[in-house]
Amino acid sequence: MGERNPQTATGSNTDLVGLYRQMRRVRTFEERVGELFVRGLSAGSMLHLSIGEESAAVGVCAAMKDGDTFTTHHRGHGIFLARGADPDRMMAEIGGKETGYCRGKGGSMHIADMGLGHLGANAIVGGGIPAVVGAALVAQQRKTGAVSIAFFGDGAMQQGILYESMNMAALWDLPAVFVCINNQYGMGTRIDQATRATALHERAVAFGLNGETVDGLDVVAVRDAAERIVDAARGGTPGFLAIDCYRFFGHARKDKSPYRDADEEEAGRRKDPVAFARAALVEAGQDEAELDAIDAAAAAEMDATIDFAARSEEPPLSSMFHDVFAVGEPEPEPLAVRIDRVLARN
Amino acid sequence: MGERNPQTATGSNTDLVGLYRQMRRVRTFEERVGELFVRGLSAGSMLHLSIGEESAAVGVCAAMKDGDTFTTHHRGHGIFLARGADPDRMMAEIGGKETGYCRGKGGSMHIADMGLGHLGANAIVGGGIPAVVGAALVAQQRKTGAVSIAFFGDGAMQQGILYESMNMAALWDLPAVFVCINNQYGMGTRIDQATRATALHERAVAFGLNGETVDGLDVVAVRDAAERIVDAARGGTPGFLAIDCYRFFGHARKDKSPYRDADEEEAGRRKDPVAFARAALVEAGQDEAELDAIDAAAAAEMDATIDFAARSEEPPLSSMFHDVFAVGEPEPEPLAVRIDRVLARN
Amino acid sequence: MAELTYRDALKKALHDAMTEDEDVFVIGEEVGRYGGAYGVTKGLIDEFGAERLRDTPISEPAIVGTAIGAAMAGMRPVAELMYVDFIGMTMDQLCNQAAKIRYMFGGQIGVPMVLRTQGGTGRSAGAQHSQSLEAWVMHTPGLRLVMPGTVYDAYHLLRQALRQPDPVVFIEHKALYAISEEIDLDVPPPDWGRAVVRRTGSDLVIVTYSRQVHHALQAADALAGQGIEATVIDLRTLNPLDFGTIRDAVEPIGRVMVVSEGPLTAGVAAELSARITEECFDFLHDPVIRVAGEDVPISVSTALETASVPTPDLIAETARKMLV
Amino acid sequence: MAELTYRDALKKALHDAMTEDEDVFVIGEEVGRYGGAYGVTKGLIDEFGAERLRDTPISEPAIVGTAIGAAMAGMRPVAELMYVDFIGMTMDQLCNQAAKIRYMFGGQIGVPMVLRTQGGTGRSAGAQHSQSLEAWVMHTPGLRLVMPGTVYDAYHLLRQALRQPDPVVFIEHKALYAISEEIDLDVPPPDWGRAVVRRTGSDLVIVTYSRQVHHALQAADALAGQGIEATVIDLRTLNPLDFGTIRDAVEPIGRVMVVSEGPLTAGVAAELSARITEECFDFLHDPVIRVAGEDVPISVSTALETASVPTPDLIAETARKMLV
Ligand SMILES: Cc1ncc(C[n+]2csc(CCOP(=O)(O)OP(=O)(O)O)c2C)c(N)n1
Ligand SMILES: Cc1ncc(C[n+]2csc(CCOP(=O)(O)OP(=O)(O)O)c2C)c(N)n1
Ligand SMILES: [Mg+2]
Ligand SMILES: [Mg+2]
Repeated sequence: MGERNPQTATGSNTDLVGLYRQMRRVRTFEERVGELFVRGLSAGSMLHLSIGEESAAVGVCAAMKDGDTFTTHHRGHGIFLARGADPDRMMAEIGGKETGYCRGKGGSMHIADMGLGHLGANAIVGGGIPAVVGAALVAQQRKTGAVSIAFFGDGAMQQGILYESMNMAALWDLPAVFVCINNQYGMGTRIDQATRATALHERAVAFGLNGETVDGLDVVAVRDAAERIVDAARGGTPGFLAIDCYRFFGHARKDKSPYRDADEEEAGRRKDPVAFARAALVEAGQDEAELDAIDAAAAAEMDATIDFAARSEEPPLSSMFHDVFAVGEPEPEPLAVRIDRVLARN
Repeated sequence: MGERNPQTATGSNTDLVGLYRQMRRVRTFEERVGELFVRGLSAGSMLHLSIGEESAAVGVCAAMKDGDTFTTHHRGHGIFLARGADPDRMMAEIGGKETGYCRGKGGSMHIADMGLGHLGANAIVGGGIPAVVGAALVAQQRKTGAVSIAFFGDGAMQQGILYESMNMAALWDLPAVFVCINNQYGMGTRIDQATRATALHERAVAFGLNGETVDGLDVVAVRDAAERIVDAARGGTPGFLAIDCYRFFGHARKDKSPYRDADEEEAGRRKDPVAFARAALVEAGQDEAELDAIDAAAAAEMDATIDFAARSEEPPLSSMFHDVFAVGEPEPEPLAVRIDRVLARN
Repeated sequence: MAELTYRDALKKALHDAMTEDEDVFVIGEEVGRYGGAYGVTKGLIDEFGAERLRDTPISEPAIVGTAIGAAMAGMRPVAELMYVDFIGMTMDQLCNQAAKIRYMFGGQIGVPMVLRTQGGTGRSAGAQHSQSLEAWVMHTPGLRLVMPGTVYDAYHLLRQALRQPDPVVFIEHKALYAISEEIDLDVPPPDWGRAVVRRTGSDLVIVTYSRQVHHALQAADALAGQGIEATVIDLRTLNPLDFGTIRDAVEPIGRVMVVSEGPLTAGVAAELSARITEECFDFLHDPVIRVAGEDVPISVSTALETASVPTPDLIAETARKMLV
Repeated sequence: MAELTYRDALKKALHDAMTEDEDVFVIGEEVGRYGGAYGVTKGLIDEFGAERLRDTPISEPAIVGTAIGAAMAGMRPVAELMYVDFIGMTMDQLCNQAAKIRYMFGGQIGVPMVLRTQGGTGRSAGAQHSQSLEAWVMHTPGLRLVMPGTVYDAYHLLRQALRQPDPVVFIEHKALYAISEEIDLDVPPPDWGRAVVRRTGSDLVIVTYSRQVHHALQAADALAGQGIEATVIDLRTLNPLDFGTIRDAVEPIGRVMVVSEGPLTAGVAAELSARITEECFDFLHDPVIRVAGEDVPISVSTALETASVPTPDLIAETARKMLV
């Protein structure tokens, strides 16, 4: 296995500065996604921002290594970015453009990249979870030393497939990890309106997994917990990690969260892992100018993604018939062609 | 609400003699089901006998009251019988006969009777579980005081829908009970080959339910545990009860259980709740002749079921088109009629 | 007469049914406080309370299963699936349980529930949020299937669905929620299960349902400008299927196009084509032409999404070719 | 030449594929120690071990999901669903995930898995264990669909399925496991996706697959005794669908019956009927006749069960009527 954090071309992430940089990049990217939407450049409004959840993405990815695989839920931009994604190609995908990770077919909720082990974001709550059992099975059989991690939200804690998957992982001692990013809400439903069992990790423990809950305010704590859980999984003890945080904004771009009150929201937004890391760094004597430079670099990097997405082309109509089946297989006959054939009686 | 045990036309079941009588009836019925199969009178071979599990059926039903509802898994003959079923109509149904509970359409795995609150046996492992959430919801909203109980096997503990259902029951404080009859096997898979988490009730506790496990050897212990769990559910705290027992015979009629060894099977069959109850009664000074009379009555009663089933008619072919939709709705057009119409061009 | 949107007509139908019958209740994700992902139930919780607009955890299989149990126990649940795309998780409960309970149990009891959901393209929602899966339902004995295309029908078909003794799958179209009509809801609706002829023309018959009714009517208008007159039939319910109305229209004309947003192969259009051919064979000048979704998943790219399903242009263009 | 059962041919296909390719493994309920509910994998665990015959908990959605992940990670899982009736629990994983992954992700990766299962009537197994649900699969873009009717095909189609780059749903028929044939497996099979003409006759064409091939051939024999000669086409795979073979048979004859065990409405027979009509319209003397399952659930009563799906008698009787 390689070192942790293959994504840190721009510097080590194992120190807090690195973690801060990654969180800032995620935050800034998501802000730009909002802009893309406002400018009418996104493909639709089904954009789910992970603002407030940066420590989960960055902290867990800091515990991953080359060759590890993962799946995410619909709110997965931050995770993929923390894992090393090219933000240009991400933004292009969100815009439904040909230059995107999935050539504009997948969009925000279906980004994937096999090169980085991203087995796919998923628009079905819980839908991506069992795939990590399969990937972990392969890692175990081939003794690659890799783990496979499923990222999902607190809403998915109420999907049965999670328990089926965790049970299999425990039964087979798989290098699999289940990470629940508990931003307290599934759309308009607060976690305590979805379940009586809000100590989420206890459910995993009852299925025989290693389980912990960590406060997402402090990215270092998240990373440390993730290292414990991920390392144990690599050793054959699958695990579960719940990360407590807060969904700063609405469920998707059009949701203004009228179902929660302003006080709660304000309190929630004070649990800001990016601000917390910055304050901790300053406290520890970090030069603020350096942090400002990190912020500025992130802003510049992410500004460019919008230009990239805007400049990119829509996928050609012919691509509609590609990739239903593998390259080399006959493509579906376009309807118009078929109708002409039928009417021409041949 | 009525008294417990509306089914005890033949005597109180709350004493051990009554419990013994019911268990003997179940045991004898299942033996006759085996005979029905051997005599070629059953509809197919998908017959799942509950021999060895009588205390679960009888003990839990002893905690139920008039108006309560329940669903069962595919191994549900004993439960329904303990709840008051007419064994003749059961046997006829198992034979696919018109006089059966479901007019021969359902068979062993789909017996139901609305009069006794039996919302249906199910051939889908876990398939009948969520219906009790709905029935409990209605009981709660209408304040009927009824509980609804899902009976299922240890195999269903690995079906996600159980957790979704338990979570809802806990969230809404429903009068619902989940009863797992742990006969140690799901077909050829021993429970510890299906999960690492063999303390089954802990999973329910992790979802916020009342949870217990009880040894099924002693029907009195089962009844007492069931009363605790069922009474609490009636009061708004849903519960889960696992009953440990042993599947004495194969999974279905053709399975000889080659996957388990003779020693284990012998030891398992020594955990016989019927024999245990009888021994306890004798120990307590019960007249054995009276017990023999109970056994003889059960034998006579159940012998008659075979005659009844054998004498009964197959359902008429026309019934194939009944009950797809409600009475009064047009029935599906039989294919042969349709084809004639098409060929006649009208 | 009132101007009403499809969304509000659905809401009013729920409202009126819940007012008339206290056994009717709604259960699903975000149906209460949030008011439904597409706003259909917005505000109802204020009037009827959280028990009758029951918000659930994200547990689709158990939502449908709960509705089944509640229906068997005597109430009339309206279970909501936020997207028909999630029906895959519930096909066991829907097709092995709800659809078969009356039959398996020898007619003892039915499952009078409505499964409300919405499908179709139109919001760049991608492959898992844009499907038209009605064919799976239509293929399952024991299920009714309703697909309203108009505001008036949204109201009345939902009211009628809520009076059925059997399980009804009621599929709205996400692109229709905002359409509005001047309608008089007091005009009595057609009988349950009847199709409606939306437009009469003597050159060809277009048989369709849900949003494609609008596409077909748009196409018919365009065609009229070119001297081609189409009859457009809105099926309204796919089960029951009103074949009589189709036959009456088809026999005198003999040229038929069936239009469905679902994928072509083994879809609703196939059933309609087969059935029409069987029953009207001698009247057909040409084979029934299927205009349906391409046999591909739906892309998030708006360009690809739009081109993946029948458009008014494709319908009109196909009609012109049929009449050459 | 060897006498082999359908069951053993399937086992041999798995055996040979697992021997050749160590990435092939079987995962499902009771596939290992028990040897499969219908005995198809019996004994394989002794040769290949418990990792390659992986017994699972009863968790159908996660079984399919696990196979997807394993396929994406580079192996070739054969996931087994004990009965196709359980596919309802897995339709999300199968149709929203496996079927769409290549497309949604822009062609980056495929899901080369095989979902083996069995369906159909014949064992008084009741409404939830006797269905023919292939239409749901056929309607889903991105899935291959294989339904072998013969021993030789059971072997070769499974071998071919295990070489496909895309997900394959492979549906056996429970009533066929015990049939046996003298076959030479070394005779090279038809190309992937090709139908086979099982019998040639000039009076009508019967297009079918899976167990109904046998019913059709039995019927054809009976008809031959009465001077009616039928061509019988065994489709073998429903996706790909070999329409060329159908067309070649249909055009010269012009009388077609399609036979499918699944329920009539919106089923495979509808697709075949629609397609044949579209492409061979001018050659048809009569509408394509569908002989399919009744639109009812399957009863446990043997009498009702048998009458719910096409029998050789019904096929022969229908053919006679077609030729009056
Ligand atoms: C199976 C399924 N059910 C419902 C939805 C609609 N939906 C999308 S996101 C969401 C909330 C998910 O909450 P959570 O898992 O906490 O993730 P978060 O959005 O908070 O990141 C819902 C209900 C869906 N996409 N898939
Ligand atoms: C969803 C589903 N999966 C698999 C099966 C096949 N099957 C029938 S019974 C059974 C074992 C069930 O075990 P358990 O729940 O312990 O019940 P038991 O048979 O021991 O009473 C299996 C796998 C099924 N009927 N339904
Ligand atoms: Mg959340
Ligand atoms: Mg068991």
